[in-house]
Amino acid sequence: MKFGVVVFPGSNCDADCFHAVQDLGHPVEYIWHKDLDLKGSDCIILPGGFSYGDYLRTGAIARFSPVMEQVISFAQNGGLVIGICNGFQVLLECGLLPGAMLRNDILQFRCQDSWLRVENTSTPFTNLMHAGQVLRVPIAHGEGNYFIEPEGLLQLEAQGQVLFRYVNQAGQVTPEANPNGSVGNIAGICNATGNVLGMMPHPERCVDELLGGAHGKLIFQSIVAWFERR
Amino acid sequence: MLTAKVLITLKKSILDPQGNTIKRALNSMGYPEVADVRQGKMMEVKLNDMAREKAVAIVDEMCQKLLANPVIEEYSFELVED
Amino acid sequence: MLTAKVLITLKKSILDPQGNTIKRALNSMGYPEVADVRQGKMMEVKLNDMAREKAVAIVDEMCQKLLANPVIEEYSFELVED
Amino acid sequence: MEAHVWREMGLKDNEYARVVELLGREPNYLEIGIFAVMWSEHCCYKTSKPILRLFPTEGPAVLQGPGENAGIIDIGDGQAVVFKMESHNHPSAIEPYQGAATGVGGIIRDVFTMGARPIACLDSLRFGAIDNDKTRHLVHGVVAGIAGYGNAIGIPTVGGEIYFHPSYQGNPLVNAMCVGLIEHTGIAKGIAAGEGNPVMVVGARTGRDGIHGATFASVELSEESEEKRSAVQVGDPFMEKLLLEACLELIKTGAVVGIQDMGAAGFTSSACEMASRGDSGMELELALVPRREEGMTPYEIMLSESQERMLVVPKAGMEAKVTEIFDKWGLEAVVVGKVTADGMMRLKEDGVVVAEIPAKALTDNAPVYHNPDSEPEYYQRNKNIDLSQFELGCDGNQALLQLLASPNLASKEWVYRQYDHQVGANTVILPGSDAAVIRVRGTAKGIAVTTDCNSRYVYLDPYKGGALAVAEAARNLVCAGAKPLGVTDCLNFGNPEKPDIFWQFKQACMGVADACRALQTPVTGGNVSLYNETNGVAILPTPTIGMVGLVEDLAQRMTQDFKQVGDTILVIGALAGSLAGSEYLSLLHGVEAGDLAAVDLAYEQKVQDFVLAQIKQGRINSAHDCAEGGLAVAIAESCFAGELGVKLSLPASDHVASLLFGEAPTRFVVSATAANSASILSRANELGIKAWQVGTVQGESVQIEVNRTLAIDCSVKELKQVWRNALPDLLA
Ligand SMILES: Nc1ncnc2c1ncn2[C@@H]1O[C@H](COP(=O)(O)OP(=O)(O)O)[C@@H](O)[C@H]1O
Ligand SMILES: [Mg+2]
Repeated sequence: MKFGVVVFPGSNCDADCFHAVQDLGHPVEYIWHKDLDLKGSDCIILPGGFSYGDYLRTGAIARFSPVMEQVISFAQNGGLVIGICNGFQVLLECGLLPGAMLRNDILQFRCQDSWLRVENTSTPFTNLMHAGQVLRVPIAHGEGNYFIEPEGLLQLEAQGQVLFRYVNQAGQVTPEANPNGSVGNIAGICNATGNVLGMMPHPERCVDELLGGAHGKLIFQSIVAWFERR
Repeated sequence: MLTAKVLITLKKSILDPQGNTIKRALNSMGYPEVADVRQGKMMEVKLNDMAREKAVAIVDEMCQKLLANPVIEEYSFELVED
Repeated sequence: MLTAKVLITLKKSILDPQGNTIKRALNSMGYPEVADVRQGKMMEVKLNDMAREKAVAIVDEMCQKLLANPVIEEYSFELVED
Repeated sequence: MEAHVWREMGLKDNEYARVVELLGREPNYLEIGIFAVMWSEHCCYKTSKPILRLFPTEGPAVLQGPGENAGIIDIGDGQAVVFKMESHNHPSAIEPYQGAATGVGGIIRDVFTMGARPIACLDSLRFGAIDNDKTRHLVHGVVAGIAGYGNAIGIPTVGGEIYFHPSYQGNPLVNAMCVGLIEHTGIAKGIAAGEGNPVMVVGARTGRDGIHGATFASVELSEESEEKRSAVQVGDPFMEKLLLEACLELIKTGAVVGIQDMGAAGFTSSACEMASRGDSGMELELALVPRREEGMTPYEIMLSESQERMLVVPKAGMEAKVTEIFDKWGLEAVVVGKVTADGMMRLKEDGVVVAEIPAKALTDNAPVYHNPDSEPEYYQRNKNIDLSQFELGCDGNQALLQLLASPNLASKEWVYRQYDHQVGANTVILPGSDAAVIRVRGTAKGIAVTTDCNSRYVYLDPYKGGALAVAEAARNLVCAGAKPLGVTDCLNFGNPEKPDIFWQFKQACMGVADACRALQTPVTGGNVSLYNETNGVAILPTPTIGMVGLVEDLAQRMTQDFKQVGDTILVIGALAGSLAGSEYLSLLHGVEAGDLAAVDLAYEQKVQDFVLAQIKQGRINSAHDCAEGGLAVAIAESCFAGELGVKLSLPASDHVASLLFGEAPTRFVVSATAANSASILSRANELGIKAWQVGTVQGESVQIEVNRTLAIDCSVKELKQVWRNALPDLLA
């Protein structure tokens, strides 16, 4: 299975994502934001960073990149897409995922470990995890305060679209465990058809014990497992 | 030349932590009169010569497409001649 | 209640990377008419009842002290009754 | 020309006379403006040059010493590290966010202009007393500015320092360091050579930003500086990210003869320095320079400090290649002139020559001053204070809690959690330990980095303080399992025209030089920031040391936290410290005085080598430099990460405060299994290194027994809470 990592001019986690999947032994290629084809990728990664300086709003300008038209139709046809951090913001801006991102309620950038509880294990991104499993994955963002109107939230919850929630180490959803003010401590969601994931934490930063943990691997391995079983 | 002054604000229903922080700062700086602060964005968009109606139409379009995010924001604008 | 609508813009001589990037984005999205974009901030400051003159004075003071950064920004405001 | 013209630009009358002599005629306004910035302290080091010659700058691993945009040190396998530190003090005092942000942007450009990919940034910060609104405003702005720039461009900010002292009240220090990685074959230089080669300006357009910034950095801050300042520079990290990628791509093509970023004094300094280094001249047509604003004069173009610009000299015929690469990244690249052979800087506007100056006149022929120095009156007085009177007045717990809550010793998490310290997915040791470590992908190696300076020490004894800063930096690297390799410095002092300040400067540099020589860490570059005074009062002398080291095998990396219950705790090098210049003395007794312990550099080197060897042999489970706050604080810090307690019993002492909180050079706190401890002790003994077994890792409290009574008995949880919450609470 082949991965494609989209590179916007201000992406800065593109290489990290590239290496994360390459180190797991999968073919991967960069896709420049001006490219018009996805180079036969089976899963598209929209990496973190500041796609266009994140001026105006995070991800707002990136969604108009030429490559995004391809990504949108790929996703609409069931292709696997994962947006991490800035990639999540781009997915929100282009409407592949519902809701919007606000500035962290603490009004500061936060780079630290976060604990995530896995809320739904029957998706392409989480199938190797067990329900309620707690993962340690770092965050690094200034605008990760996920917002959605109450009706939208009900729907997300009802359809199992909330995949990850910020929790404490013991797995409890608490206000202290919420690093940015996200509604419902939401850290990651998928679309209604389950093939598009957006998450603020950075799994690509924890795929190696040398970097202090390897829980991030589970996401990439789940994707591969799902794809191969399909 | 026409300039569109675009104001973009968070919807009323959405919490504005930045505005709250400014309000608290002002209160503690000796301005107890400040009851509320909301922060938004202002953009001055200079347009090459064109008819006013056309300008209204395209600025509105730009706001919807790019400048504001309808999920969380509202916008308004006025056109001024300079 | 009085609300001060404060507009804060970068001084003309100061680089506005945000505005430049938005301009380029609009141009490449098919709006070649956009000649320039400058981004600023807008703040709505709600004040408890007070005389208009007093409000003008304290809003001006708040702008100078906190809301605007005189090194790089300029401000203007108007008071509206709601 | 009237005298007030050059005087307002910061030139002295004798310097003006020298300009006339060098030119053989009177300069015009533009020319004198160019001389004024190029001969400012910031650009030409006219007062510091004779002193900087003291530094050792050579060594087997040095690939590039001082003189280029950044220094380079070999790390084997055809790879090298490129690093440099620079100050952005005065801009940050005026506009903290943008001042700090553009400081970061500038130092990053210095590194990628050499062809290196930046892999880490550090920031060394000094502010006034923390219980002051202005200080808090500056801290918030500066930290946000560093975060805003570094996070967006995607270079992890992995370390630094932050200290508070009233002397920095009106003049905070913002020193930024950047470290990059390069292949030996890919090194680019800032030279202009080859007659007829084109000169291109790439990146952002030129506006009226920060005109005379270099001069501004070379005068004391006063009410007037508010006036002198033209527009403040605003950074655009997104633009710089594009510039970085484009420049690295360009350098890889081999089409580049020379490349240099435009920093202080913008066009003027990059053009002159490149020409001078290449023994060439340069002819520029200013009308071709892309600008942001209309009606800019040649003077404004030459002196603008607009950010995110570079000057490139490609090989003739490669212009199109340069344009193509920059175009891909959405950037402008424009030919604005050519390299000439006559050694002249010739500037034209629409074909008319508007300035003509021999390039060397601006660089090599800049004035050099040998300022008088004299020992300040405070020096002997402070030394001769009897410190034995400052015994613990309260119980030990109280003192320890107070120290851990001091903003100088408290956890710096409030700062570094605002920095993306993990982007790049190579940060193996995160901020919070003695030194951060970045993995070199594709190898087993890691680069360890730190910045250090205890300016209170330097104030009390500049020579010893300078040496101590170097020794501490090296110890911090050793604690991460790294061999120290080289130094960059940022020398922040007051007005060098005052003899006591110049004495501080000279003495401190002598200390730095001797320590660098002894520890075999040559100085490969740095920056001098003088005139750090407000209303005539100088900052504490602050020669910040940035040091890089190599972890040969990341499997042998080390951190400061105790790892397991039952481990033995050893103190290596020295046991008791002295209260001279200590945080304890300042915080609990309000006294900053004393005769600092001298660093025995040979012993320091021996102890560092020993500890590093023990780490590499896998005998040690944690290693921590025992610095500010002394032994008790170092022990407590090692307890925090794993929330493990300790029980220590220290040898008898007739001065408990010195034993617990005294500070000393050459001191490590390490932990090891009981078996390994025994062999460490015996090996130390053989080598003539002092070492003590002081206790074990156990329980949930820090318990320290002195003279058969528990001087400290406090739960780790409580200590940690105080230590962690101090900065957030103080800065809220
Ligand atoms: N301004 C800063 N930016 C980033 N990291 C910082 C900063 N200040 C301190 N740190 C980090 O916090 C830790 C403790 O700093 P410090 O007390 O200066 O350590 P040490 O005494 O070992 O030199 C180090 O890891 C350091 O890099
Ligand atoms: Mg230190």
